[in-house]
Amino acid sequence: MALILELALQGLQMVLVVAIAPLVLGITRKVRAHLLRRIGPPVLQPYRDIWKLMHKEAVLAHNASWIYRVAPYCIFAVTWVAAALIPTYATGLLFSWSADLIAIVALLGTARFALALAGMDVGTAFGGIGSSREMMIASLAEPAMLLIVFTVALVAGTTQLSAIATIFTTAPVGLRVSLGLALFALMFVGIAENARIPIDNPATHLELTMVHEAMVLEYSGRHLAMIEAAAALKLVLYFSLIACLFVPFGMATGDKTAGAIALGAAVYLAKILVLALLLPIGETSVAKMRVFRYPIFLGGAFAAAALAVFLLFVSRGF
Amino acid sequence: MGRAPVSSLAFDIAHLLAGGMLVLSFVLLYQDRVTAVLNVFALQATALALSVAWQSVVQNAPHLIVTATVALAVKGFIIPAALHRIVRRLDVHREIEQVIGGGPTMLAGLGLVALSILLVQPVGERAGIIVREDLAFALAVVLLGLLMMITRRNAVTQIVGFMSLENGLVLAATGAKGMPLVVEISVAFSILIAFIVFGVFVFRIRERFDTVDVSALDSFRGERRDHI
Amino acid sequence: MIAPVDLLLVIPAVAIPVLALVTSYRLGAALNVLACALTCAAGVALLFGERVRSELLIVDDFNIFFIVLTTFVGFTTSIFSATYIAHELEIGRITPVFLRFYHAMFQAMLGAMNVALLANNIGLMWVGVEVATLSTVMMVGIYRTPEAIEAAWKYFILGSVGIGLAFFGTILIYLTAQEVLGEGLSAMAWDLLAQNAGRFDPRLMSLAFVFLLVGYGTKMGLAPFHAWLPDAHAEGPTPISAVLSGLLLNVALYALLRFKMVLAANPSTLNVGAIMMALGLISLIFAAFMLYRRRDIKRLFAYSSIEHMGIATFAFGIGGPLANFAGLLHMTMHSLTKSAIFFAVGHIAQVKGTQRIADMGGLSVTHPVLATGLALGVLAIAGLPPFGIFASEFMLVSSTFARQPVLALLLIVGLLVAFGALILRLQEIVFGPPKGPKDPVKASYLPLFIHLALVLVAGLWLPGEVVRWFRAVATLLG
Amino acid sequence: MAVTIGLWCVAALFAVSLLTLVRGPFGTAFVYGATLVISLMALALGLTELIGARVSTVALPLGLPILDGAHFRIDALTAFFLTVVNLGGATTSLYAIGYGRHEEAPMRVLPFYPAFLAAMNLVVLADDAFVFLLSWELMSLASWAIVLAHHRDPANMRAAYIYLVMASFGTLALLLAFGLLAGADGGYAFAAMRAAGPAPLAAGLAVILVLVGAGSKAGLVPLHVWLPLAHPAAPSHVSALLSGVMTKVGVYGFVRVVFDLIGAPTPWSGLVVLTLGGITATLGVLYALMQHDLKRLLAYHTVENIGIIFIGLGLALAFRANGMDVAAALALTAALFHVFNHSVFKSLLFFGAGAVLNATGERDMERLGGLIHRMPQTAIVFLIGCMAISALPPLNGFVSEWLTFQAILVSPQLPQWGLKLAVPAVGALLALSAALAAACFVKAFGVTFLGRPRTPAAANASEVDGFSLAAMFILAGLCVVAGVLPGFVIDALAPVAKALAGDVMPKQVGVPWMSIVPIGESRSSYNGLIILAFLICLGTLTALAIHRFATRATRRSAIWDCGFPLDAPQTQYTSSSFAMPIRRVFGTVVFGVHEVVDMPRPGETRAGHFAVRVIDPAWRFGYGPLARAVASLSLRLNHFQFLTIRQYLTLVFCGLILLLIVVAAWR
Repeated sequence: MALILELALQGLQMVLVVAIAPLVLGITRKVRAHLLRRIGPPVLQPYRDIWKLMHKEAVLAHNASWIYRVAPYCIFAVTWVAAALIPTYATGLLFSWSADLIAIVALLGTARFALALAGMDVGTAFGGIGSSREMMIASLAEPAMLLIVFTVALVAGTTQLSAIATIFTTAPVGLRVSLGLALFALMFVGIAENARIPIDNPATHLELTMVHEAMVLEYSGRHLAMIEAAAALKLVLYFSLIACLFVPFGMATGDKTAGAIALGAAVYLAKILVLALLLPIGETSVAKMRVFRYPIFLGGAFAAAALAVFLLFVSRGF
Repeated sequence: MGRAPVSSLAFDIAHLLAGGMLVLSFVLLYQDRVTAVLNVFALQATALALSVAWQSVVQNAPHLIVTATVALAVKGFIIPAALHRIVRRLDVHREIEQVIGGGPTMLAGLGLVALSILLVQPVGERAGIIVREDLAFALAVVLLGLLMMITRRNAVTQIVGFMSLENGLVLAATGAKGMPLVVEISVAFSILIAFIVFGVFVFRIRERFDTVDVSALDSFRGERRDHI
Repeated sequence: MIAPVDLLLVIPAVAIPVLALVTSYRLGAALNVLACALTCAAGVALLFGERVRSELLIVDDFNIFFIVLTTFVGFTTSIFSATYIAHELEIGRITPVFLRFYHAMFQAMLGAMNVALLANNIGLMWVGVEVATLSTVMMVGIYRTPEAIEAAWKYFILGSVGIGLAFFGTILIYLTAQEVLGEGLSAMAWDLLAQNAGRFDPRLMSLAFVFLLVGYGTKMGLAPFHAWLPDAHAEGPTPISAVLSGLLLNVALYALLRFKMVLAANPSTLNVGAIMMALGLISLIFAAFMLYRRRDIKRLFAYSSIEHMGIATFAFGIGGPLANFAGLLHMTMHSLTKSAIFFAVGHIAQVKGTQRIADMGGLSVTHPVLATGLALGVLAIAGLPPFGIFASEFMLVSSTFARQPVLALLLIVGLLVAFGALILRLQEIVFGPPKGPKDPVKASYLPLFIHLALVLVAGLWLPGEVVRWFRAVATLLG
Repeated sequence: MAVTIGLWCVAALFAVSLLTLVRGPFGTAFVYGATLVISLMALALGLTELIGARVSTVALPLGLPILDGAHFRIDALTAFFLTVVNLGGATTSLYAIGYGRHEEAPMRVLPFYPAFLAAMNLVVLADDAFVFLLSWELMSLASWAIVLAHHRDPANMRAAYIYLVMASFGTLALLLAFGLLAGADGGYAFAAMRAAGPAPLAAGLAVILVLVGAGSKAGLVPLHVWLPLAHPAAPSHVSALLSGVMTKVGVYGFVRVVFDLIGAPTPWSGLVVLTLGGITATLGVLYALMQHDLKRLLAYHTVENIGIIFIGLGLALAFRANGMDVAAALALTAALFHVFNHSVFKSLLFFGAGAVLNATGERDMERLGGLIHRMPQTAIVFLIGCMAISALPPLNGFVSEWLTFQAILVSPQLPQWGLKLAVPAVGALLALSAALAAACFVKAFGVTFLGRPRTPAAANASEVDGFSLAAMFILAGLCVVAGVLPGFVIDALAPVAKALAGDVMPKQVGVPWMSIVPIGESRSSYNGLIILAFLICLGTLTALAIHRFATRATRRSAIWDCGFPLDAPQTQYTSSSFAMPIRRVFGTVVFGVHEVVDMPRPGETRAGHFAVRVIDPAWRFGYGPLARAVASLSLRLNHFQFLTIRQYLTLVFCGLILLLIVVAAWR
């Protein structure tokens, strides 16, 4: 009985993240449009897009291999699993311990691997350029991410997300410069990973600076739908990661009473909404970067994270 | 060098002869004409013969007389004569080209004498006095012979150098009281020298000891420099 | 029944005139092999007879092993020389007359070496070494090409000077000894010298050792007294190169070690170990670098002989039971391996018709068996397992590093540089696109592979008796 | 007696090689079949001993004369490495039964292959310094001979030469280390060394020497230069052995001496190893990214993975030095786990490269492409290998790197500040190299197997034979199994950790849902099984749902490529263009990248040219000058060959006078 309840809660979280993903995307687009003095598409537009794409026939290049067809589902599934393992409204869910922060980051790496291969499958110049740049960005983002993990793990003494959340909510952690720096770095990494401005422009085509869109250029129909959904999920994943690491308040940490669950869910949605409002503001306030300025951008993230670690050493003195 | 007791006549004579050989080595170093070198060497050989003879008297070792006569005959007469022939036959330059000039050679020679005395000086606690003096002289003669071999470019003078080196050896050997095999070995040495002379004569080895023309040398080294 | 000790001297003495008179080539070669075989048998018989000690001759733990080694290598070399000389005769490089001379000299050399090894008298040993030297001089010049004569002449002159200096040292030793042991033969007898060395005049002994070191060092080819060695190896007939590297150098080193034993018995003498270490290292490193520029295959391995003599000298210089053991093992292994290499090289040079390394590439394609032999030999000489030289270098380097780290570093620098050069040339000869004639070789592989097999076995296992001898000698060497 | 069985296996291998050498080629199948059987036996032995965790020794009346025989020993560490070596040996033999048929000169490989295997086994079994170094050098020798199999190519000759010289350099370094441990009177038996316990200074020096010696075999930067030359030069199945197994034997040498013989490490030695490992990992993968020769790329990747392994070992040393035994056990287990993983997927990848080489005759990726259509099975296994080596969950490569990260996260409890600050930096390097590895293998797989064929050779490739495929599928299966059930491997490594680190990780088998917990529930945990299950379920469910409820209609058509497709395959991204961004980012700093662009002016009709030269700095600053120095020195000394007799006499004279002066000065 208890097991079934646990399963249900876990399942609820999985459904939740998938369900809200297009909505979050829609909100960011809407807000961005408003900031640019446009009306912009309705908030629910992403749902419609995905639905429509699913029902279109998929057009494949003659030399597209099975990788090209499997990759979208693979990417979607991996991203979904990763997103589902991040505590949203409650800690200590059934499978929460089956992957820690590092594993989740690595899972995103798997998704990226598949996407990059898919980009190279047909053998076009655009696909190649996209994959190559995607991998470069990732390789620059990874060290920063590891140092963020290091900082958090130093403070919490674990890399287990729900454990971290529990500790941050219950134990007196206090306000820490290190954590602030880590948050800053994580935002940078998230922007880079989600192909947002200034690293990449999600709303562009036919531009040699594009990365993500270049990889998926050949895709159509249900495959494209899967990839779009995965992208949206990834955004939600980073949002809920930030929420879980830095503002874990309101989560149902204790026993899972209905009330606690409801509260946690509500608070979670609120956090996501806030982040979804903040992101476009940040985006509209900066300009797209040239490719070879990425190292500087991500170098900043790395520096911040490294600084966080060392400050932590100094402050803790251990 | 340490003052020897004047009383011992044996010592004086041995000292005289050995010293004479040393002086003659210096004269050899000093010479710069082949014929003169040969004559001086004959003289040194004679001195050696006398000293060996004297040793045989002192040590009452009659067999040393053989050594003395061999030395006198072979090195005093036969070989110098043969070398004179070679010089005439193969018209070796009469002038001896020296690698380093006479003055420096002399200084080097003096240095060698000093060194040999320095080496033998502390030995004498238990060694007989004769032994010590002879040893010092013999060592000096050996080293001077070697010096002569390396400071002269002319085949004949190098043979002479080697022979005076060997004179020093025989001097030392005979100085060592009752050393076995001395005679045999001195004879063997004479044969060795005969071989050298023979070699020079037969193989027309003139300046092959030392040629200024390096390319000619390389052809005798199997590997030429252009392989490098 | 005449004792094996005397046989070792008598057989060659008889063989010399016989071989000088025999006109037929085949008979001469056969007799030569026979004589060597008999000598070898006598040497082996020595192992089972009781130890001999007389005024002039002695057999003890030290030389018994070298006698067996020398006679054995002489035997195998005589087999090799039979096939080798046959080929030389065919292509008319030497005439039958010279061949008789060659065989006689071969026996003379082996006999002289036996004398040097068996002698219980420093004078007699000196005579042995010198006769051996002079007989090899004759054979080095046997081809009578200008190069050969040049090499022989150089060998002759440097050798004679060495002779003289060694003799002076011998006289000095006698002088010190006769003050204690009285005049006559007893003052030149090894065992007495070693026993009573404690009472000799240390200064005179040190002075003597310097002369002996330079004198016999010239024979051993220690740098900077090495000049004769490469050319003598390169220009003479290959069997002679094999015996030079395999035996004569060993005999000279043996003589030197005898004297070192005497000095080791007197603590207040000059520390000759340091001098030997210095000379050894100089030879090793100098030869190692010289290996790189060699274009003549025999000269290459001649320099490698200098290198290995340097290693052995270093080992005895640093002393101590372990290093001395390593040195003895190294001498043995080197003589076996190097002669094997020269066997291979001789046949290779004959089939390729040249000694230029550049003209004999791709041997593993044209002559696989020869290539295998050469490769194994070179790998062994370069100190690779599972061959014996690896074992000796293993002990030497490791024990040296534990005692004298800096010297050990110099040592491995030399070893590594030499290794690089040898492997470079090995690959150039054995691998790559084939060059030169491909016609089959008329060779007796037996000596080559017997030696290699021995070196291989010795690298993995030594008979207990040999180990016991080596240990005993190692302790005597101090 | 376990050791005896092991020795019999070794003897059997030697016998096979000798038989082949004497009797000529029996045919490839016989030799590789025999080695397969023997390796399987040895593998079984290793496994049983590892599970049983027994120690057994034996001494044969052989070996160094001054030593009481040749010693052999099987303990946990030996058993583990026996397993690794013979797993590699068995799969390679299986692969070679098929692959070896295409060898044009079999007699240049067949005799040496079993000897190579035997030597590697012998190294692991050795229990005294002499046997160890003997088999160590024998291993180099046999592989040298195989690298020379295709000796007509000058490049291979050069590779083999550099390889052997570096190997002997390493051996000499190890020899010095053993000299230190054995002492002046030669206690060469490992038992004696364990008992002796060297002085701190000697221990430190020994660690450095072993790092140099074993590192040169394993391929630590800057001693790695031989590796990318020699590994590709050999036939592919031997490349797999060289890269996948022999480098591990190098690691074994390091672990055996440093952890077992020397004992009690010092913190700074841990620091040195750690830093070297980090540098090696990063540089290795960066050079790998610059390669377009498939096998050389793989070889450079071996360097990277060796770096990762040494990071783990360094951490273990640091923890051990501070008495944090559990953490040390964690780090050591991570390192050894990665040893196992790398041997598996690197062999797999080299097999794949060999298959490609067989099918197309090409090693250059720029001339390949689209092979996934012609060689589907090879493509699948190669993909699995790529994902595993890129440390992607849920495969095995990720598990070992994850464990290493966990060990890194424990490091703040280290007292030394140097370590405190170094370890996070190394962690960042590790993350960087992991990400770059992913990039590198996207490139490797994408350029080789995906896209459109760039040459007819690639277009007409055909799938390889069954033996090769079988070997590859076995290894691929191992990658998955070890990835989803790592607990068993970790538990199997427990005795090793117990023996060398003094403590063990908590028992993994029995943790609910088969997940792994490095140090304790609270810190962190990972469960590959569940993740894999989730991935498969969600992926298939989504696909099914869409196909069922939306549409499954599919149409084939020409490439769209943003409206103006260029159908010349040359317009695809090549490997060098794929690596360009990273080359730009790191290039000038890390390696001397030299780009030459020759672009015709508008209107000119000639072809443009673009050339990239990447020079390994180890060559530019290390080995090049060294070689030049030796050359010039030998040239100067060579003048001594051309003196005259008189000058030689002068040498003798000067030597004599010098010595006489010494005697005169000596009072």
